[in-house]
Amino acid sequence: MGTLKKAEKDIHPMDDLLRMDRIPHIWCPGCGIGTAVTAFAAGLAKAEIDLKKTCIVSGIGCTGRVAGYVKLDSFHTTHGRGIAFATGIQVANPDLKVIVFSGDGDLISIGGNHFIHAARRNVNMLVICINNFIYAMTGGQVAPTTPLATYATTSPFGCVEPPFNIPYLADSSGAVYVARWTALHVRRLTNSIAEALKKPGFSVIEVISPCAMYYSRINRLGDGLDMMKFYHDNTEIRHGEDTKNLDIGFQTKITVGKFVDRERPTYMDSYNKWLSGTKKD
Amino acid sequence: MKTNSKAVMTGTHILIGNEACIEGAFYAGCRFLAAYPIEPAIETIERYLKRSADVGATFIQMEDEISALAAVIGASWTGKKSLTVTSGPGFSNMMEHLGLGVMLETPCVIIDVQRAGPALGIPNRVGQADMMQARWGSHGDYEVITLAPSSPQEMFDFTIKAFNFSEKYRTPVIVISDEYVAHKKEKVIIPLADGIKITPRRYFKGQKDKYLPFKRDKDFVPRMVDIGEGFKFHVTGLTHDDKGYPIMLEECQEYNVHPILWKIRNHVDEIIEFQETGTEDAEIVIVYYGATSEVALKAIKQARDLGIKVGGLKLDVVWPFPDKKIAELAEKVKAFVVPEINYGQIVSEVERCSYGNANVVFLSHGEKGIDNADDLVSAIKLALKEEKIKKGIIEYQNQAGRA
Amino acid sequence: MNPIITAFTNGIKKSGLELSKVVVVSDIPFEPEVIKEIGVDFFHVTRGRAIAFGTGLKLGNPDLKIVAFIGDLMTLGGNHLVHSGRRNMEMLVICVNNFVYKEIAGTLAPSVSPGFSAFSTFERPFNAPHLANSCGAIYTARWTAMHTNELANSIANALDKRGFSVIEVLAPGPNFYKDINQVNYELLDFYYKNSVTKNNVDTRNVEITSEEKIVTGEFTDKEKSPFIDTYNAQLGKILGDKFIPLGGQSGRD
Amino acid sequence: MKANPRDVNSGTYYMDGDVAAGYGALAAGCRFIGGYPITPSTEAAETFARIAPKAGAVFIQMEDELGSIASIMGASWSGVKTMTITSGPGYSLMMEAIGLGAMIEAPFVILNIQRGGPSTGVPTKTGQADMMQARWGSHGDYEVIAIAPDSPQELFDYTIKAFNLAEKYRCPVMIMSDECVGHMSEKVVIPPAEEIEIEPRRFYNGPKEKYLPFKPDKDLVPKMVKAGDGYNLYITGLIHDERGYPIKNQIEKGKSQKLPTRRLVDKIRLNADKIIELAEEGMDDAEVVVVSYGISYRVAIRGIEIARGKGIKVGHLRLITVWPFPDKKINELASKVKAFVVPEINYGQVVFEVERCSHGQANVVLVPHGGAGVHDPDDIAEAIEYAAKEKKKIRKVIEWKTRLEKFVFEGGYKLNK
Amino acid sequence: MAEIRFAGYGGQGIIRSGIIVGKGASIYDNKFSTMNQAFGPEARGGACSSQVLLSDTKVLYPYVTVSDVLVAMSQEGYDMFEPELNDKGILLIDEDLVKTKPTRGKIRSFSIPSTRLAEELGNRVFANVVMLGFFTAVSKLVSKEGMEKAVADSVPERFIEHNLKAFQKGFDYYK
Repeated sequence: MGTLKKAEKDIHPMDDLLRMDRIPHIWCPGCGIGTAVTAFAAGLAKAEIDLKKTCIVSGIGCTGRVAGYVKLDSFHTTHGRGIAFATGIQVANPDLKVIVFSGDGDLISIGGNHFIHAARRNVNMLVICINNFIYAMTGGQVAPTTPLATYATTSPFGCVEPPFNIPYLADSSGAVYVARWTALHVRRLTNSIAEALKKPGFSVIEVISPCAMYYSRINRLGDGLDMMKFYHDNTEIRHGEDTKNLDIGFQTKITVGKFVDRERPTYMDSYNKWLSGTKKD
Repeated sequence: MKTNSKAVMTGTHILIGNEACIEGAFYAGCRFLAAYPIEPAIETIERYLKRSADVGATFIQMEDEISALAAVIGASWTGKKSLTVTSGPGFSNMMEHLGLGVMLETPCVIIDVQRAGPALGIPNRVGQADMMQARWGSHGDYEVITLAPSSPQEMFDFTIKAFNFSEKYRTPVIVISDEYVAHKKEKVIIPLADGIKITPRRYFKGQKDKYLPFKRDKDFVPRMVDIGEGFKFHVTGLTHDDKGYPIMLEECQEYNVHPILWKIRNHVDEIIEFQETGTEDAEIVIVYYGATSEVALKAIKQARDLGIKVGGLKLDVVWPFPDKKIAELAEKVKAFVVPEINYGQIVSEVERCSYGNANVVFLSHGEKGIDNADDLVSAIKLALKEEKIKKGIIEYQNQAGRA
Repeated sequence: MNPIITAFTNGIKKSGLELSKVVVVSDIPFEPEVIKEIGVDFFHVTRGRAIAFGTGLKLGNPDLKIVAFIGDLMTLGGNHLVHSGRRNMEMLVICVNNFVYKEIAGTLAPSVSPGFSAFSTFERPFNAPHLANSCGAIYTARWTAMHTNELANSIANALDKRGFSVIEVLAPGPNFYKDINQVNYELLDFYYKNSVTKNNVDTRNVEITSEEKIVTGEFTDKEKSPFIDTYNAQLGKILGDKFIPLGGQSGRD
Repeated sequence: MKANPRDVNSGTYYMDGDVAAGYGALAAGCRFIGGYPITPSTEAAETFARIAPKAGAVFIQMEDELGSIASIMGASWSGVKTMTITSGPGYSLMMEAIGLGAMIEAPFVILNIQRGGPSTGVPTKTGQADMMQARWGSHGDYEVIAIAPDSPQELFDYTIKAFNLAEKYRCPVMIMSDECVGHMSEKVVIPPAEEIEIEPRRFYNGPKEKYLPFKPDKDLVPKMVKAGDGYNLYITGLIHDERGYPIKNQIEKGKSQKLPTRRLVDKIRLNADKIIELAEEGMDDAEVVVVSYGISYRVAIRGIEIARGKGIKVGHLRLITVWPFPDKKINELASKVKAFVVPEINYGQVVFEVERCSHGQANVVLVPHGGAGVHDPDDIAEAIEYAAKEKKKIRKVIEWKTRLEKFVFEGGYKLNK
Repeated sequence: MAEIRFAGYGGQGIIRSGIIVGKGASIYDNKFSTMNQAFGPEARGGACSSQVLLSDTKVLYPYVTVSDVLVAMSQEGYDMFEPELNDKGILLIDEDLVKTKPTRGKIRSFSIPSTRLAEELGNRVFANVVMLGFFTAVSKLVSKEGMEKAVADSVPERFIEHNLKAFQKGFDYYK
């Protein structure tokens, strides 16, 4: 590490935003997380926000390692508690913009409670949720996003639980900005991230991403490239679609786009309003 | 460090323990509380909220205790001194993040107002059965500092001490109170704002790109910075090097974890505090802390009146345990008597440190009301009668006896 | 007796279920005398874990009918609620919502404060029926505790269904550390008078706000294969004869 | 009672410890596992998920560890044998519910495949630093049983034993294994069902109206019924009487009020002799005794061989059950030997118990290891040698400075080379 | 007592090789064996190793300290584990993938183009089984019959024949 040649280093446009001294990263060939991180870095640059006042929090899992590669004040915390940790940061210092970058198992399974509560409170943060339909770090267990009848190591005879529709869950708990893209839609994802970064309140961007090592292998879906091809052929952009129609089945069509963009007072807005109310008496 | 004058209510007040503890926190500079309400710690939150607007302190009621401590650790990295309050069941839920606080070396304070347990126990009844949990409750190796106040005044003082320790050693510190102390209403004297020394955060002052979040000073404590200052640091709960980057090797595990223990173990003498009462000539020493302090003092007086030479050792700091002090006393005295409102926790530590030099008599106190010294005096008499050193703890049983 | 428990007793009677097969799991304490009178098995577990505990009971013995009472909104147990909804775990959740109206900077707004006197939180409460609906509950309803008959009917209807059902009951007073019997009747009456029943409306529109009346009614009523059926069908398909289905008498001890 | 042949996949296998534990659970009659994936314990869950449906058992992956453990307690009261599977961080999350399990006396087993800690630590490598947590991790007073197997075969055998103990004493039983054992592959012989002894649940058979859920038998353990059998149960995590009814909050001054929680600790403490299982070797003329458990036991054997090669008389005591702790045995040995040497993959946990029980009669030497690997047997051998020579009685745990420590802090070890 | 190390990169079947040797020895040859492997993200794609200890009595200490046999199927694996090889040990390499340093002591070194031979058989995934055949013939630590049974037991039924052919090819390569 640290042996990256100077020439390469000079040409890399994300140098300021990524921790080059940690490259190579741990992600497998064909994984979509790296792409999402690149889009995130580009989105950060595009949003033109104060990077000093921006920090990133991750939980545990493959995507949980993202915080370690992004050159911001970055925190790699416990499993599922990224949002709770970020809530503390945001409320203690409202000037900061916090990004929680983690996986589906982390944010929606063990962290599900923090997810819905932070959305309800409308805490000012951007949640980027990489959804690869499986627990990859631990070796391919069934996740709350695994489609019905899909194989995983802890559902060796097919998954028997319907998956979460993450945008719908975010929407109904109160998120102000909800979008979904795949690892293929790099440019749109970048724009979406840039847009959401400027949006006060709880924003959620779901990124459908291939896991070539486990999800694809267990279900015989080919490699990362095959998955990308699948996304190419089977995604449909429908902005503003009602979030309840966004279910994903096994290899079914995936609707992507920006679904929710609304205004609601953030947690700190309500807090300050309340505080000014109590001060009067 | 100067404290906001509104935060410090200099003067003499009549407060319950829970309120005094919040006053202590404000005095120490605490400006962030994340908690989930639980009996018998509710009054802390109420007090905090009542005063927060004046003090300029933030409160958030989180969805559970797991997230409460996570938020506190996050908030601490923004530069705010942070606090959470809870009781037994909530304390259990915090165990995973106690480990995270240790690993990220984040200063924060946890107030645990103990109640009768296990499980839901009896929410409004006093207990002292989380003592060992405070030391051993999270997975993996770590050391914590735990203070056990015995009065509202001590709730105030020890909370300040806790914040000072947490900043000095960059570690979570636990104030382990109990329902009795937390609800006791007593006189609390709050000194002038600069009357008690407040330990400031140990900030890194060098060049931005030179900052290493886990590079240790000579006393094994690393320096901190705040989020949002442009240091672009990384911290992780994984085993890491000075930079905070994970390295999954046994060498790094040794490099990372052993000093986390050293920073406490090597400063034991600076941390440990206790109060002795009449131990100079004592044949029997009562070892006590928290809620049992009053009754222990009462028993010492009663026993002295009967002509028995009894002394007392009150543990202000319970963890790290005063091994040396106990070992020293063990060589002089005949026996220790340990009253606890549990079925034997700190007493086993006393047994360990007495090295077979003194008997250890345990009294599971509280079943008869914690202000009644009769049992304790009987236990002292029992300890006095025992001529030989017994193997193991001698348990004094009152009439109620075993179930 | 507490109106919720009255409604619950009547609901079970109406549903015609065998009482011994009904198991109540709760994170709110109930007076033992009350439960004994109803005649069901009762478990009082740690805060927030009633639904997870019920999941185990159900999968341990699929013949049981599980009713989970969750108090203090669903703060600690929110995760179990959404996930059980997703699984369509067969149980009825009665969510005792003890929200209160609080004055925030001069305006009256509903808040999630669990009724502590000294501080008023300002956070917006969940639109519980909508959240439950969106994560897959097959039956959702909301009543105030004063809607005794409607609530009883609702409970009977929900108990008839196979799948995850959620009934939100607005009842100021009880929370996890207070007994469910402690109810503020004045507030209860206020809720009742300020409510309007609209059955089958879209759950999106039933949020409790300060501007509009509280919407009560039965909102969701759909059919979906419950967890155990999905499990048996899927594993039966893959494993054939080798599979011993859940709930079948052959396989269980 | 013998195991049900349907549950026992008899045969000779080459499998790792996690997998063996999965087979062991089924053979013991486990019908429900609620789990959540965590390295390095997942293989046990995966195994059970694969083999369970053919035996009428079920695996469910819950949303988190809090849910996992709550669900298995529910299943336990619905009448089936249950287990959950986890590792360090997940184990920490289960702490509150372990207290509930002790309180409502639900028999269940927790398999903890320990890893390097604290916090996230080193997920893929070993540790033994949850030992004290197993005993003290939840708030309030309770007692548990903890077993430390040392090989895949033992993970099979002792998983069955854990279930038996859980049913017998109606308390949480922990299998405190570690990543080394969990991920080590060895020959595992699964015997025929008729050779596997399993403990049936202690069901109540008397008249329904006379049933009291927490009325103990002579051995202080009450009998159980199933939820849904018409007993009108009232089970609470609050402190309760024999009927299960919560005890009123207020302390009545001057009036003696027994708390029934005393029985929760007594039922283990007073039955400790029946529960504790130890293995000893070379104890007759030993000057030094090595006390070890789990993977450290196997590593210590190598260290002992080296020390014996130098003519030192070393005995070896293996704690198969770590909790309840064998106070009497250690005390007895302490009066005979010069010192104890305790190698464990942590910076001192069980060693303090050894120190406590030795009552100053013998020195206690800790050979620590921070995790992510096992001891260098030479360290253990040197510590034994030192312990045999040391004449002074030293009033503290002597922490042996290992090669690893010297290498890292004095030997110029560089991170990120 | 023999300590064996397999080293290569993820996807080469390094861990499976360890399991097959362990199984062959302990189940079919009635010896004792313990197999350990590297876990974690590093096992996917990156460097990867497994270790097997064979003994006539119960294996106590479960890790390789000084290996008697090193099977290296990648340069990185060779570089990392060559130093732990016994002076009198056996070194087996895939000659197309590993360049060796001058041998030290009395190390006996043997090479085989296992990946190339596997490709000739139709798929490079058999490379580890070719190597196992070679290993069996060279080291004689496990019987050929035992190894064949272990190979057959460790692969999906429809691939047994292919694997046994690959095993034989590796076995015959050593003359």
